[in-house]
Amino acid sequence: MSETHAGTHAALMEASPFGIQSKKLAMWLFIASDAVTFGAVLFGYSFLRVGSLDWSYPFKFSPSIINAFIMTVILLTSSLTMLAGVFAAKAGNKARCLAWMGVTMLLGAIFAILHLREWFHMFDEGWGLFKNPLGGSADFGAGFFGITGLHLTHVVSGVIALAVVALGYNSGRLDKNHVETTSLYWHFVDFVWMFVFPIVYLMNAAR
Amino acid sequence: MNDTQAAVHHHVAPQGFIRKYVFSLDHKVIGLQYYGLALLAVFIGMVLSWLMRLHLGWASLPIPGLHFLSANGAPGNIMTPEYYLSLMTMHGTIMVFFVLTNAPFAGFGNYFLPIQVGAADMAFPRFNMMSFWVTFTAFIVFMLAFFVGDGPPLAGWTAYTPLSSVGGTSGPGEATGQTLWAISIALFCVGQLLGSLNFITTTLDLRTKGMTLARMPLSTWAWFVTACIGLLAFADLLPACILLILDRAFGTSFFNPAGMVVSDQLLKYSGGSPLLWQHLFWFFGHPEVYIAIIPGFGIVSHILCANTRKPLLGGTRVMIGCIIALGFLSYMVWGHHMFVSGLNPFSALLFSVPTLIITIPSTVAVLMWVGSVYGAKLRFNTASLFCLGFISVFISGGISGFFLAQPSTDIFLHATYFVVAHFHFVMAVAAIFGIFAATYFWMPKMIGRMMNETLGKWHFWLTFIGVYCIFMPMHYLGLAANVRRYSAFTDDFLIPLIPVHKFITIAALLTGAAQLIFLWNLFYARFWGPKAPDNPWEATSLEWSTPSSPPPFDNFGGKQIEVFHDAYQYGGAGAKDYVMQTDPASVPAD
Amino acid sequence: MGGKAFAVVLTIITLLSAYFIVAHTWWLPADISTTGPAIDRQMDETMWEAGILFLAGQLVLALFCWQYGDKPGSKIKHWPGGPKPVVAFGIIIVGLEVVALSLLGSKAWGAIYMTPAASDAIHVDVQAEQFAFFFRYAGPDGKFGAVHPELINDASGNYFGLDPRNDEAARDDIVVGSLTIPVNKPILLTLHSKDMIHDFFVPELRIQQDIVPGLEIPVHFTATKTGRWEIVCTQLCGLGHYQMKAYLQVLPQDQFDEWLKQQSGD
Amino acid sequence: MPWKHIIALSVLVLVGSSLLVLSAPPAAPAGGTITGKVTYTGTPPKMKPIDMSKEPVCNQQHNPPEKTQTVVTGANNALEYVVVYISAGEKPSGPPSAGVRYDQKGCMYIPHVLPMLVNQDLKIYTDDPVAHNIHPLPKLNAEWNKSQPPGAPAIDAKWEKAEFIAVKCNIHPWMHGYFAVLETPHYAVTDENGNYTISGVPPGKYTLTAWQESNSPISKEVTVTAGETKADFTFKVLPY
Repeated sequence: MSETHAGTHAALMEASPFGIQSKKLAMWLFIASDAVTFGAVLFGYSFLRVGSLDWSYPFKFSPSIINAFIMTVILLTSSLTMLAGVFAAKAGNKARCLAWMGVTMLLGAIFAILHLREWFHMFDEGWGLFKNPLGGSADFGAGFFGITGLHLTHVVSGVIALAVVALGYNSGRLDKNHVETTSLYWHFVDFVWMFVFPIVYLMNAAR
Repeated sequence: MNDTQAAVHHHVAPQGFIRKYVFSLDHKVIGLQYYGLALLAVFIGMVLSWLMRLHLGWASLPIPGLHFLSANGAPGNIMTPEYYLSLMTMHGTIMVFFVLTNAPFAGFGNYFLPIQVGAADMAFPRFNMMSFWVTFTAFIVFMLAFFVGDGPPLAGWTAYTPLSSVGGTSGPGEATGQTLWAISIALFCVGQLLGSLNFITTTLDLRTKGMTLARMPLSTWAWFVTACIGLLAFADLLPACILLILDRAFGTSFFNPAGMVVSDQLLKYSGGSPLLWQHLFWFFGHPEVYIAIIPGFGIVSHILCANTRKPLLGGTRVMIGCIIALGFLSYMVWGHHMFVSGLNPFSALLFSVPTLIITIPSTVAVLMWVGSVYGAKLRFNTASLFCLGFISVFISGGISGFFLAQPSTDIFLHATYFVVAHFHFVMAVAAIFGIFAATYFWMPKMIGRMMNETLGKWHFWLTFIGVYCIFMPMHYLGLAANVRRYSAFTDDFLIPLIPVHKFITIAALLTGAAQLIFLWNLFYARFWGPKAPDNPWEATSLEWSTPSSPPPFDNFGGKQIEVFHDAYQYGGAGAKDYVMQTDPASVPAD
Repeated sequence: MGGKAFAVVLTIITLLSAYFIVAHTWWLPADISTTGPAIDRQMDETMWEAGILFLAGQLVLALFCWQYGDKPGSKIKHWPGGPKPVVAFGIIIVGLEVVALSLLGSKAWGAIYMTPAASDAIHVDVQAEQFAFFFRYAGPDGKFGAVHPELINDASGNYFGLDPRNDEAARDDIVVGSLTIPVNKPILLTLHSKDMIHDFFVPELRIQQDIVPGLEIPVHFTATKTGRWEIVCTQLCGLGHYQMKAYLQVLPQDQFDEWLKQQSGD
Repeated sequence: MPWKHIIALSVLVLVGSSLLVLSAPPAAPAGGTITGKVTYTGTPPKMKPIDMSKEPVCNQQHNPPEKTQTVVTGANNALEYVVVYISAGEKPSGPPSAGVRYDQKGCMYIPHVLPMLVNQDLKIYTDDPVAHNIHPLPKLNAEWNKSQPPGAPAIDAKWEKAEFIAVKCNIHPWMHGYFAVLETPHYAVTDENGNYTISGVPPGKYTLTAWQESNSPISKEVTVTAGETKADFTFKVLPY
């Protein structure tokens, strides 16, 4: 099968309709299906929220909303820094790219920490997966921790993925395409937060 | 842009049993593994259905050894209602997930999709291997339900909440069994997601030179569209199962409303909704039906052309159109399973329209098939017979869809045997016929030996007549308001129908027995069948251009394949009435 | 050869299948409700259109299989006129059918589900549980007592969770195990379930409606014949699902009034 | 030295035999009997007639219809189906070899309240032409739920912890009874006149408890002598 080994340039293959490499395409597909997963959970949450008679609105403007807002800003910024990293990689400036990726990871980590901090505050107040100190529907806890938990898992695994890719890129085992592919994932995690923030936080602001 | 292809081709034929046959990265081996798993599953599922049928025909008939299968027990080997429901649940789940999804899509797709696009393997062989072994684990976890805890669940393959979500107090099998069910299905979703990802990427990125999308065989197209459906459908079922597990194990109440009183015990749940599960489930559930049947569309079109010796009426374009239309519509109609579930009555009308519209691409597809039989030189081998059987059964099953698609008639027919007949015909039997056709058509390539035609024909005739004897009467039962999922018929208006059930039972037993012919045929061919030539059916697509049967590890023996036209260059009066895809020559004139 | 055999077998199967439909060997039970006829009409309508498609499809397939076996010297013939007319034909015929059916069907559906119950309808409260139905009439005061899930107790026959101790309206509520109604009088049922999803199905009424815990689902109908029929559950609700039933007793008005008086009597 | 051995052996024998003698239970003196009557004050709730119309086979067997059995009363304020048992003051004894029997007849449980000992064999029979499911709802023991089609063999069961277990049939929701799982062999259930008799009770001081399914149990101290000891109980009942 030596020819097919050699046969790894376009002449012997039909061009991909999207002209992108398989790994990137696979990442897009993963994002598509992950979007459905988040969609299903958010739908479920909204379904219950609309159907519930005794929904709770626990988030005071300070600290909860502010905290969530800060988290949002951080995550958005991390998307920008990631972008900078990809540009650097495209330009072939490995050091710069790694630096930006480092910043991105840092922001991601801060986001996670802020998030966990908030979680533990809420645990102290008596919230839980099926506990509601305000006596309202316990589905709030289930929905909130379920959705943010799912998103947090994505953020954490994203940070880990970034670290792995950065190391590989540094050692030369991986190339700029891997950086870009990973960035897609990171932007997606960011994008999802754009739905989580309004639906889970703003819509449940104390009134 | 092609460094991934490098990744693909860089694995060489492995040595050693484990890497070669167990944890193999070779899509052909994985395809066979999926096929084998489906074969095991389908016979288990069939035996379960035998037991159910026996009970429905003769309710107090002791069946020797019954008590081995379930902790729910069977005093004196007489089936208890909970036992029957467990069998029903396991039968449904096994057939839908581990047979109808595994065999036509994961099984044959894995084996032939890369070959038909001229690739040496899937885009991500490791994902591919993982996908099978995750599915296999799912199967093991699922079968455990028979042997551990309080027996298999009894909530049906749809696992409607709250029956499936409140735990043991709602019935036997609902404590451990249902949890195992949920875990197993969640795993299954992961496996299928990996598979779908692989299928799509392979189809889009690994096509050999000249294999434009338009030139891909219809089977490849079908698998591609199926993968697209699966990628989204299973991504929806996965969280649904996880929420179900949360409800069962961690006391959340996504699916359990407040103030439920089960057997005089007030349960501590707050504000969940049973309808939420139905929405999440059917948003997966309806596409799942198409995941089962659409590969059949592709396979049947593909095999029909090879045996009618002429291209499909309307070429490939119309059929591709139908398949895509079906795939697209399948996401807009989940509500038609919930007409009487307590939705807003207006939404029933909204859901019924796209459901009825589905009959349009289906009809067009059927017209294309029937139309291409016109003026054909039809070769009646077992494969083509099963294709014709597929068309006939699909017509019969599709017709009953007209009734269930309308809320007004569904009011009466919902949850009667009419529904059972409908989905068995249109999804189960049709898909199984597709699998049989594919088996008789492709086994020579997969195992390098021919299957026995005489046995094959016997198998076809018995099966074809059998399925009509089983499922046609179910329509009549449905019209007579025979409610489904009853373990015995004690109501005054059901008792007169029991003779019909006896008839169906006998038919089912005979038809099931006929499948042993198939099993033996397969087994015999595998070991002692005559060696298969490279292109026994004089077909044109790439799987018949491989240098050997079965194909070598990299499919084309290192030869770089180039494709010059689509896969259906049949026809002409000459001795050789077909042109291989790899052959630059043009179609012989009529 | 194989082709002719297939054609014959398929034709026999097709005609046999059609026979039992045409002969109504097994058919819907005679309907006893004002909304039933519309549904039956829709059923017949669909049966005609679908039946014709069924026969046409199967028989044409059989015909072609009989005709076009692979004989030596036979030549390939293509469909006269190519695919376009066929596709158009399919789309137009089935399209028209779809339109026709949805328009007609929506009327029948609307008559049951999208019209309010008559103002003078007799209101009966339905409680479904594993595995039985119970029915509640408001009693002389015409008011239903409030429902308290925590008070539900089958042992003392408190299937609805009434609170007679503190709730005046609850004391005279009539709770029975079978649905007794007067003929030709609109009936309004409020369906609710205390545990699983159940379903209220009376084939003769052409009424089938899931009963979902946590929801109150209204259903209204008018029975046009006196007699006794079965109410069955059609939504899998556990091991006793097949035995979950009750009886529908349709009485002449005077007998119904009599019955009602007796019930509130003791 | 034979003597040593002989002495050693004889000592062993002595000690052993004396141990045997000591450990042997003292012959139980002729037990006394506890008798009494359980009554109520106040208005008892009206027992509703059970509507079995769902199951015609059973419905025909009960004319006039059976009534609910949560508070069953008899002549001059007698309370039936009250379990009177020694709840404290004696050491628990193992289960007897004989089992107890629970019947389903005409969609009713017979008896309504079945007392038994911990780990005593329990057999549940059905005479009905329709399937039942037996669904005990214990708090301490393990819950189970088995259906019993007509003609099916008896269901065997036993309970490991003492408690009063409500039993119900989901298929016939009105079917309702109690397993009184006790640690003492000294118990009785009151008859339709509210009378009970517990015999063979060794003399001594005990706590006697009367349990009624829809009221909180009443306990009293009794001193049992060789003869007959009287102990009456009175429950305060409410109309709703």
